[in-house]
Amino acid sequence: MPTDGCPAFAPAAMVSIGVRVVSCPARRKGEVVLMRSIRVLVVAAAFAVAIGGVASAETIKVGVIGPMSGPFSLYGRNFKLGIDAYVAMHGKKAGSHDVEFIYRDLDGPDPAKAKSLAQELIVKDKVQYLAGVYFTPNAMAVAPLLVQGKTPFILMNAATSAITEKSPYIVRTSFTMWQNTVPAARVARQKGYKKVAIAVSDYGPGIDAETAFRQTFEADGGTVIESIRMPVRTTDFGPVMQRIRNGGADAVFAFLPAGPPTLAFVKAFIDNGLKAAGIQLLTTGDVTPEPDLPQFGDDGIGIISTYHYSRSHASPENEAFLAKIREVGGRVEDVTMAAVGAFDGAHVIYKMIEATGGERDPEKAVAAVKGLSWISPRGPVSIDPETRHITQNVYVRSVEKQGSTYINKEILTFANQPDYGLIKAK
Amino acid sequence: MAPIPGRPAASPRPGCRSRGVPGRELVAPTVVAILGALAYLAFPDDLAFFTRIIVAALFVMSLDLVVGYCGVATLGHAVLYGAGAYAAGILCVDGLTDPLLLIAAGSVAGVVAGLVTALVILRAHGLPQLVLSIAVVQLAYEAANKARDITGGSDGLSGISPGPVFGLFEFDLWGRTAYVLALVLLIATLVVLRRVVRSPFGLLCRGIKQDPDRIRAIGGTIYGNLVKMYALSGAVAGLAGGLTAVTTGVVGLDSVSFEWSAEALVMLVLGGAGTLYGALVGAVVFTGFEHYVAAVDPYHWLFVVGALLIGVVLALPAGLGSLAAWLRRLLPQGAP
Amino acid sequence: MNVLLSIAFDALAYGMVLFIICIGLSVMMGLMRVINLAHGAFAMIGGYIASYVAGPMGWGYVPALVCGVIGAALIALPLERLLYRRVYGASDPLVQVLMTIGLTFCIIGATNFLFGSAMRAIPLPALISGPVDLGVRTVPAHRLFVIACGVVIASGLWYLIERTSFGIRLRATVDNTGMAGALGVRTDWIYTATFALAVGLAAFGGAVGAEIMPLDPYYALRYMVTFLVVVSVGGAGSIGGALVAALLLGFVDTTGRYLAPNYGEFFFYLAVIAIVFVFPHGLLRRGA
Amino acid sequence: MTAALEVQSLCRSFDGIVVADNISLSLAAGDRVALIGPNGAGKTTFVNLVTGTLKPDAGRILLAGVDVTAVSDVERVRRGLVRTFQITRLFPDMTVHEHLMLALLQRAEKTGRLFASLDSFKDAGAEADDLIAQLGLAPVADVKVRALAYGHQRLVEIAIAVALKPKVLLLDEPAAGIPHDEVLRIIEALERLPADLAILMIEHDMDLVFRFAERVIVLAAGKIVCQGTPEEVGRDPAVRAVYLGSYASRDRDALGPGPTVGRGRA
Repeated sequence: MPTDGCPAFAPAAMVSIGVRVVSCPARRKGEVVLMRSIRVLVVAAAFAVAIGGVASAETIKVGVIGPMSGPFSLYGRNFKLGIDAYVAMHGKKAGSHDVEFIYRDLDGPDPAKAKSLAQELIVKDKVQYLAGVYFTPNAMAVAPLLVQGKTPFILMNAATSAITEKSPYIVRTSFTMWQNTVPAARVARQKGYKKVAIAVSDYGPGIDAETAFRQTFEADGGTVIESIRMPVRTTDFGPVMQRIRNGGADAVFAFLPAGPPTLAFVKAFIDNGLKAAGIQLLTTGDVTPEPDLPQFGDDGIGIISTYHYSRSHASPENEAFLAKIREVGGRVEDVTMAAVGAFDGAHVIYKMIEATGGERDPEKAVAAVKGLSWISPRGPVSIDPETRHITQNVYVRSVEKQGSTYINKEILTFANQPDYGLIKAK
Repeated sequence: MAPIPGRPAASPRPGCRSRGVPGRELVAPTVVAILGALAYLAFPDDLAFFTRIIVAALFVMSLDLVVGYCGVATLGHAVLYGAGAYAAGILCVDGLTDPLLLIAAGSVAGVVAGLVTALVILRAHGLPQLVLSIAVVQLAYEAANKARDITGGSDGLSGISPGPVFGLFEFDLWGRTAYVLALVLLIATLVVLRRVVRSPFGLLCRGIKQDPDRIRAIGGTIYGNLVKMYALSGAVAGLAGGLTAVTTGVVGLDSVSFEWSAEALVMLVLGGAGTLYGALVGAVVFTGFEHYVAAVDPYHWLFVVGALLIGVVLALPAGLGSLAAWLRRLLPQGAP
Repeated sequence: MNVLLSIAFDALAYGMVLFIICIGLSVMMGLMRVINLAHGAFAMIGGYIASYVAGPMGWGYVPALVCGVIGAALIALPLERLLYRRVYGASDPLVQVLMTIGLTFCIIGATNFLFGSAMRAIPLPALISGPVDLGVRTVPAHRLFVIACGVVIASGLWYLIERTSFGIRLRATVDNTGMAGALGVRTDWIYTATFALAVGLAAFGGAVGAEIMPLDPYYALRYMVTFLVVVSVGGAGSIGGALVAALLLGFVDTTGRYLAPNYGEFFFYLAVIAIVFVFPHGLLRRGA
Repeated sequence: MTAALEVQSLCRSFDGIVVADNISLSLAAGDRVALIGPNGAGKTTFVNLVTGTLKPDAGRILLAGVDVTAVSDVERVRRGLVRTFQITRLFPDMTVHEHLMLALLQRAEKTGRLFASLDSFKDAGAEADDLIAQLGLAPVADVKVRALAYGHQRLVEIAIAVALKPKVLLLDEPAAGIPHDEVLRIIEALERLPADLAILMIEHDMDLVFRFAERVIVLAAGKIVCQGTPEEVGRDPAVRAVYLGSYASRDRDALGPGPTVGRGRA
């Protein structure tokens, strides 16, 4: 039992699971007041008795929060695809328990709503695990609830390093900006670029990327001649390109969140003659997600990116994963890193359920996956026991045309990369 | 006063008059209190959601003060809300943990933001005013994004963990403390604002909205009074912001965004601008509708919400609040 | 000097796209006195139709533009009859705001449903894709095309409004709808035609400008503010004002992004505040 | 005794068109003066100059001997210079009673009170009721003015002006736009105005002018062309020329003591 939570309420959380059977239906009816008071009594009685929580072969619920609508809905749907694929592959049961995933829509960064959704999932839907979450502020809002709610949280996307430090119950199966950017700086030096211009979106992950690249690149003896933070809403990159060109860089390192600006950025890079002038575009994989590559067309060929997952990754695990995606009705063209983050997240959740035997025991659950390693569709991965973040290969890829489709072709591997962001902080 | 010569004031007051009924001001707050208490008892698992509705309601009422009562066109009201949220959040991270003090600080910050906003946007009217308000909120958003060291930038300001209310009631997982606190603040605000909109000042502001030149012709000033209303509106918006910072523990850039401002305006017009009642109804209906439709069909709820807005415009141009007013007319009047 | 030319070129291209899209909104707001927040949604419809015609259907770029314009106008006209008519000149502009935001939501929802949430490009013909070396600097050929389109549209509109009988009737209706009606101008027809023209221009701008303002279902919301700002700064209903405002704001935005990219948004909105303070009734309407 | 209102050599032009050409006039307490003139003579401009909504190019305006030329319109109202509007300018969504409360509380400088209920201002309430009763508006006291007949609205305009207890009152066509038989009620209302109030009335309805005014000033093209008692003015050939010149045949009998002549106004 954790000592840093609120002791008065902590047992009640377990009790609620116990009495879930009693409470459910007739929720929205008008005459509920009496029912409520009866229920309060039942809860109070159970409160006294069921201190240890009740474990039986019942359904374990997992609440998944993600952008199911809005500009980022592709990634919310990817969460669902990844989870569905995992369930299709490994069955509905983890150990002896059925697992049920409940989805909630949160279309943008809105911490107040994130907290209220998480609270609702824990309190009302009685989920034993939380998962998903695309945006950092939303993850930050959920973090303080976890200890009190005794709920582990498997983060399937939000990529700011500090999140896992906000609660001991957070495990991340996605990536961090630092993790993917440090190899980008290394490969830039290896390829012999001396002068690099950095262009990033002016928000948290962008600044993480900028810092990571700058520090690594300069430590390796390179020069960053210019560092531009572009407003997130910018879609006209002509001036930025012109500035970079005038600065005389050998290569450009760029980070923008996936979405319409990336297309405009790549177009502007080509159309302002930077590609023709022999300047190399180097990015994290966020700029070149597979669903966007057809929109770049031939212009995109040759962009080098570093990322932890490519759809074209050649491994039996990835093939099996993509086959399952098709089987559950998804389109392989839509698969991004979010689907893999969710797939591996589901794996972690299954392992947690097996380890706890279905009981609500977050300490045990998290302890069980620390150091866990397996072969993911992205390659070999493991959960770092210190940071509770996933350690994984980061691949250097180049956009190429294969038949009629465009792929991120892996050309180099940086094996077992940790989250450099947290290592730096320590 | 000197009596005006002529016939004595003989004509008797017409019988059933709305003005002068004692205690009438307390009807709406009482209704809200009862509904709030019922909601607490009937849906104890939804309190976090209800708290969010109350925050929205406070914010929309604040917006109503300037849009509905003064006729100011603004799509930048989140500046006031965000100022309150960030002020409370930053103070809490810096060690001030009393939730009520934090909310009060948020309210003060809201007043300051209101004054600054008023200074800029009251320079113009109509569409240019709307555009000025957009410019102000975008600047505030960018400033909050740039000041990462203080605000946390786009990652949000986290680590806000206020102490118990009155040193007694911890913020719990069920959101009970947060909900009760929010409900009490809502009722208190409602009592105060009902008073304000029925005060001489409220009357003057309604006049300013309908015809500012006419107000000047009876010797009333415009600018100073609008600034004053903005300050009051800032106090309420800042209160809402502070409340959200205290109850959610995170403040994001969304709290100073154009989107949040626009959403509040949509809620206000949906409910009916110019009555506090409309503001309440709009906030509850929009937030509730969004919540439940999004839960049923997270992929296409936006279409349904859009259809709702169009439907309301076509069927009830004065907002959903007018539906309630229409119903109320059908019911027998209570007190004479 | 080189820098200045460089900025001027980018600014001109960006400003022209803004102008093409915004001019329709400006006329609509001047004539029908309707704050049409769904204007960006019509631009988006044009862009999506063009991307579909040029992409999956493979008809080529010019037919794509034509289809985009006509398609958007055809979609918009029933909406004008069924929805907009009810809120023209509404005593409370907030009602217009509510309805047009609702319409925008619906269009976004429908686009998302039909085309998915991923972004869309409109394939360009070889003639106007890729870089062109102008000696001073390399410029995207597409931007030259956009600038040319802007010039053609500005002069075409000027001719339409100043030199044709439609223009005369349009101006009369803008000045005084009642009087124009009394003089035998069929004002409801003028409204419909103007609406179609405004939507057509928006659609054209959405399609032509897709390289600078890429298409996705949230295009309609993302640029709503920008369009509103341009129209307001230029003064609703003024073609010259819209042109000057689009170019000026395009210039401020581009310059800010070139010289101080980290503070780009600040420049833009500070400029907006300054302009509204100095010209509260629009750039080309002093005093009053 | 200092004049309640004194206007000295007021000039103003718009884009080269002179709308006020060296106008001087003076009103003592209790004066009843009418300002008449054809359309476009500059009457409303003159009112706007006096109230301060327009700034004069030259000339001075004195209220009770104090130069107020540089004083804002709002401040002039507070010093006792009040006007009514030619086209009714009321607050459509307020009741008659609310209009009067607003005016009375504004006069008492109590409109800044945020947290006091309107109902707590019993004196103002009673005064409002008195005024309403005097003007025969009691049956519609709690009706929003947008639902009132136009004649009633004109009475509300006058009631507001009275509530402000002015020293000088500028009535801009108080009878404009109402049927002739209702003009009587306006006249009744005007006749009950305090005797020591200086009133300048701009009017087309000659019935009203002849019943009300002791002195008539005729304005044409921004200039005072003549002034005197109604009878003197009626006989003045210059006045006839002015009216006939600008009205052609339309208002031929404009200055005769006959029935309404204001019908030409849109």
